[in-house]
Amino acid sequence: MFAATAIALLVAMVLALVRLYAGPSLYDRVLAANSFGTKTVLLIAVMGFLTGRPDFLDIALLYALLNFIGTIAVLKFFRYRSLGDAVEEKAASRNKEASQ
Amino acid sequence: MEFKDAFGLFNYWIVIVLMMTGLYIVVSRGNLVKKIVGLNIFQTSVFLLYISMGKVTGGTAPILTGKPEVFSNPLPHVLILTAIVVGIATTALGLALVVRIKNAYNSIEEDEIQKLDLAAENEVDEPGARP
Amino acid sequence: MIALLVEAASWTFLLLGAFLVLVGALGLVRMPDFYTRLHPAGITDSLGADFILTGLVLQAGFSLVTVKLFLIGAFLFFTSPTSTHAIANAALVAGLKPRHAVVPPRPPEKATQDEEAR
Amino acid sequence: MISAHLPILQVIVPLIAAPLSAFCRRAGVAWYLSLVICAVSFAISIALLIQVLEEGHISYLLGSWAAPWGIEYRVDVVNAFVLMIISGIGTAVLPYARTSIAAEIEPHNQALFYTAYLLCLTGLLGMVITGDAFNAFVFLEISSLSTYALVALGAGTDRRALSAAYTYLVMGTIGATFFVIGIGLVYMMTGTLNMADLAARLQGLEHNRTVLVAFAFIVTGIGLKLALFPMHLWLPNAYAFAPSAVTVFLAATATKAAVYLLLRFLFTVFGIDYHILGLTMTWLFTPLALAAMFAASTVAIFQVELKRMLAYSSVAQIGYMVLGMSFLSVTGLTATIIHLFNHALMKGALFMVLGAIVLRQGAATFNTIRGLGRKMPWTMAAFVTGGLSLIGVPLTVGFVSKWYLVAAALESGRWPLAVLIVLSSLLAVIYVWRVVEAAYLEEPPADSKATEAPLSMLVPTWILIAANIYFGVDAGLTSRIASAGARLLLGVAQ
Amino acid sequence: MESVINMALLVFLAGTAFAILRRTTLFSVVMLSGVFSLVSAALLVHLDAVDVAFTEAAVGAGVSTVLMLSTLALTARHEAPGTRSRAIPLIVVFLTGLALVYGTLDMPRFGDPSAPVHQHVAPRYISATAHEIGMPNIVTAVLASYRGFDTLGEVTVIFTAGIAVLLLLAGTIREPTTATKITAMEHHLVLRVVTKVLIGPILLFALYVQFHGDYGPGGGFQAGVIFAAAFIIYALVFGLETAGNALPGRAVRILLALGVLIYSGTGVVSFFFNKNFLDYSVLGATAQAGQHIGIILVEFGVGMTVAAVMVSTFYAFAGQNPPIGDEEW
Repeated sequence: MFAATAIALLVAMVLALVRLYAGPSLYDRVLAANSFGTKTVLLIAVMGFLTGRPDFLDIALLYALLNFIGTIAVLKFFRYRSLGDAVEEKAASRNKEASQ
Repeated sequence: MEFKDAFGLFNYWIVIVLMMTGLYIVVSRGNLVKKIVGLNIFQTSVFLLYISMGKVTGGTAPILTGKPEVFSNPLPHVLILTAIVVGIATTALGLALVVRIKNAYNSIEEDEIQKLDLAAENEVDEPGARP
Repeated sequence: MIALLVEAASWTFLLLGAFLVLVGALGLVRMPDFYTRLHPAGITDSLGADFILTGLVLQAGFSLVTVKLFLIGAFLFFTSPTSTHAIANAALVAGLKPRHAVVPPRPPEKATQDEEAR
Repeated sequence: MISAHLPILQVIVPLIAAPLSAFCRRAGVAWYLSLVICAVSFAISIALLIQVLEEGHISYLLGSWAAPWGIEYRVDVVNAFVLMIISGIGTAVLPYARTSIAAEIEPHNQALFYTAYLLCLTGLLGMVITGDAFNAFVFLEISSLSTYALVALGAGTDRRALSAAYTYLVMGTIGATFFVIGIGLVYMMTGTLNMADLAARLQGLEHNRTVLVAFAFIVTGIGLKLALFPMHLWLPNAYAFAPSAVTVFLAATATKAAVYLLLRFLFTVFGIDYHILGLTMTWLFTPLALAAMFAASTVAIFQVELKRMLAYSSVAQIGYMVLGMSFLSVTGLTATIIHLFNHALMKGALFMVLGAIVLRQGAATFNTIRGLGRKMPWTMAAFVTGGLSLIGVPLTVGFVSKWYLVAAALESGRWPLAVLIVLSSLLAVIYVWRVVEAAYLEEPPADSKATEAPLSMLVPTWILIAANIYFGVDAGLTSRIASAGARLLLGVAQ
Repeated sequence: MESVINMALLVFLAGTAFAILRRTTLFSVVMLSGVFSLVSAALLVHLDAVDVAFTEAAVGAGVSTVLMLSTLALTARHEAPGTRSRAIPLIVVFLTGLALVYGTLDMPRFGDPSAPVHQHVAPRYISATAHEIGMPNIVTAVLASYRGFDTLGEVTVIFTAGIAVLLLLAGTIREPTTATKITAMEHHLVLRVVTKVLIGPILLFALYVQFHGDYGPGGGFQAGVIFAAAFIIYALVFGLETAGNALPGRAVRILLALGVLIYSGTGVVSFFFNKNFLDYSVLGATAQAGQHIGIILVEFGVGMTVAAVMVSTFYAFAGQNPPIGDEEW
């Protein structure tokens, strides 16, 4: 039964990768990457049970945490173009340029 | 080499393909950031080579659970934990160098940097433009 | 008897969760526009994940593993909606227009996808 | 109590000093700490050498775990000698570095410079002393990472140091990864990482294809680190654009540690009777060494910047060491080991001279050294003596290593090689003469206000020059150690 | 079933590697390299290398993606089309690959229990760990005690990287002037609230991983990365300056050095009991207790140094003011 869930998750991950590859706009790609990450968390959890060693869940928890940080870093990267303190007017000019 | 035999090595062959892809990216691409990503792939696939040599079919992770079980070999895991740290250290240093090169040359393409160096060299034989 | 019941319940949860994740992934691919894709991504993150995790909790019974599963569930409960919100907010602020905007846009060009928002 | 822990103290003392020097805010304090620590590690290496000459070899079990299970330090004549070279040069460079670094590196980086310097020293010492293959890789990486940072610090004066450091990083990491692949394959076939244990278990795997490929990868990986002829592209730029004190330290020690590692793996791990060893020596190492000697020396002749010229001459000198190795005879190996020491002295002194010129003139090129013979008499005199030693004139160390090399060539019956060795020394005459001619026979530009280098730089230079001459005249001690090491590596009776 | 997942993940990896090779937008290259290290972490879990998968996920998907993103923010976003001929690299790579495949012919088959690797040194670790060190996680036992000096080398490597990044980038860090008072993400109320809620559990999770390393997957290095991840997310959302108040650059530099000193200090202590370096058996009442204390201390040193290096590297990268104008962007 775990195998069925694992395969379903693998298929879902492939579909997410399709969107990651095809996604016209950048934000589609970020969304696909984020959902790919969440599915991997579930895959690692299910694989832990599949191999009968459920104490691998730390990795799943770690990955859920990192997936969140990665997404936030990507968004800040595009919004303010620097992961440090960005000056407000620089960000404003970028929106004008990004939306033409 | 009947199929069962070849199948046993299939794992290593794919790891070798990964290694060569990483090496190819490093050797052929001119972009400095791309080279570092290639280096990362090359090193990660070497880690996979080490770990797949330590795996025992039917064995579990080398964490004692009281029950007598077949364990996979713990030694490659220890070596690779150190090698991962070496990999991330090299990546951090390489990226810091890329940022400094961008500040100095205003480009991160190897060909442009070489052009700038040659231009600076035969312009006049001064020791090199200040950054 | 109880064990059989719990076993069956966890299978149903697992299968339901797997089905929902698949539906979400399919929706992510088939949906025409970015904003409509937010919904299926939400399905997999929230409901799909919860069903699978509860299925695993039932399998694991009362132990440290269940605590970890609960932690993962709580963590996903907090981070998934936030990150989906952050992505949607970033897209909107960057000026990515929904495909069929309420305001009548200039003559809707042929079925070109939403413009490249780079 | 202390003498029992000498092997580990050799590495731990600089290793603990590095974080301590990171605490110092001012460069002076960090410099003083590094000087004391280098002197202590030099003393430890001498004590180790004496102890090893008496007892044969020392084995130190880390964490008191038995050899193949824990990590073991095996110190014998060869690596005790190389340890002494590395810590000796490290101690000689520090008083020199004080003023040279102050002039070439941005002020805010000077305190941390000494931390990176100590880490590089730790890496080199740890790499040479260890008896465990993977531990050698870890300390190889410590020394490489700190070397990349030290080379990049040259950006204070010339931005090309950054691209040189980047190329060095990419090629160095590829070399180190090849080395790890080699160790992985050998570990896969034997199950152990301890070098002595590896040697024992490799005996039975004579014609195993995996061990053969492992041998190829280890040799290529260390060859890259060693700047063996076709893989030397990173060396000239790295040595030319690094700060002068860093070039002095690297030219005299970094490639030596890599040569030692190659010796250790070829002769101790794979053993002299490994069937492929003879083939690789005659068909790969000898031609590459000859190519290195001739091609690098000819390129050196046409260089404008003196540092890059000496860097190419280093590539040629490494060709000599590899040539000595390829004779597979006791005299050949003695030539290689003794040339490790002699080359460190020669190149250390020559690069120190160039550092003094850079301090006074801003750059060391053929038009900035015009007429320096009169302006900086002591410095240029040191250059002349070092140049003579580079050529191999009698009464200098260069002559001793050339002597052993020619003897090994004649002994192996291939006398044309002896002729080629002497011919390549003539190439060295040309580029040394170009510098001497520019310095002494040409008139200094009217406005040149070059003055003699400061005492703190002249004294270390002249100490190395004096050692150049002393060990040239009385080569008894060094040749005794080198031949003992050669016999040990070849497993010939002592 | 096992080998099906194995094969699927390996093919996944090869596909991602080829995609990275072909993509020219550097942003998608960075994201794909995050996916690459994530899938390799999943494969490592499948190959029973739990600690390694933990570290690879923490490093590959977490730290290196954030570092690469901050590098991209400071440099360019597109890779210039290659002008150089692809012939020589192809030949070199093909020959190396061929040599490696030739090398695999005599290798023991994948997962073969009678391979020499499982006969010589490893069996002792598996059998002796229970009574010599008394710790379920054999990998941590071997990492910290049997081959403890390798891990000291590892800590020194990460310390060297921290010092090198400081040497390279400390000069051009932009002092937070008043102009940047408007920290980023000012009006992202949802993000700020959620991050405040999450920082606590993340740090708690880091400490759990640090001290749970003896019993399950985890240990100093992974804990250090998670600890740094908490501060990175705090700096991302609340701005570098507020994060600087919480963990100032000077304190990070001291922690950087302190971790290495703790590790080597634990080793030096055994000199006074006339034992070899890094011999923990003298630290406790019995040899086994000593090993426990030694390993916990050593892992603590690793965790401190790794966390300090990751935070100081992030501060160095994020603190740079982007030199390129907006038009190039």
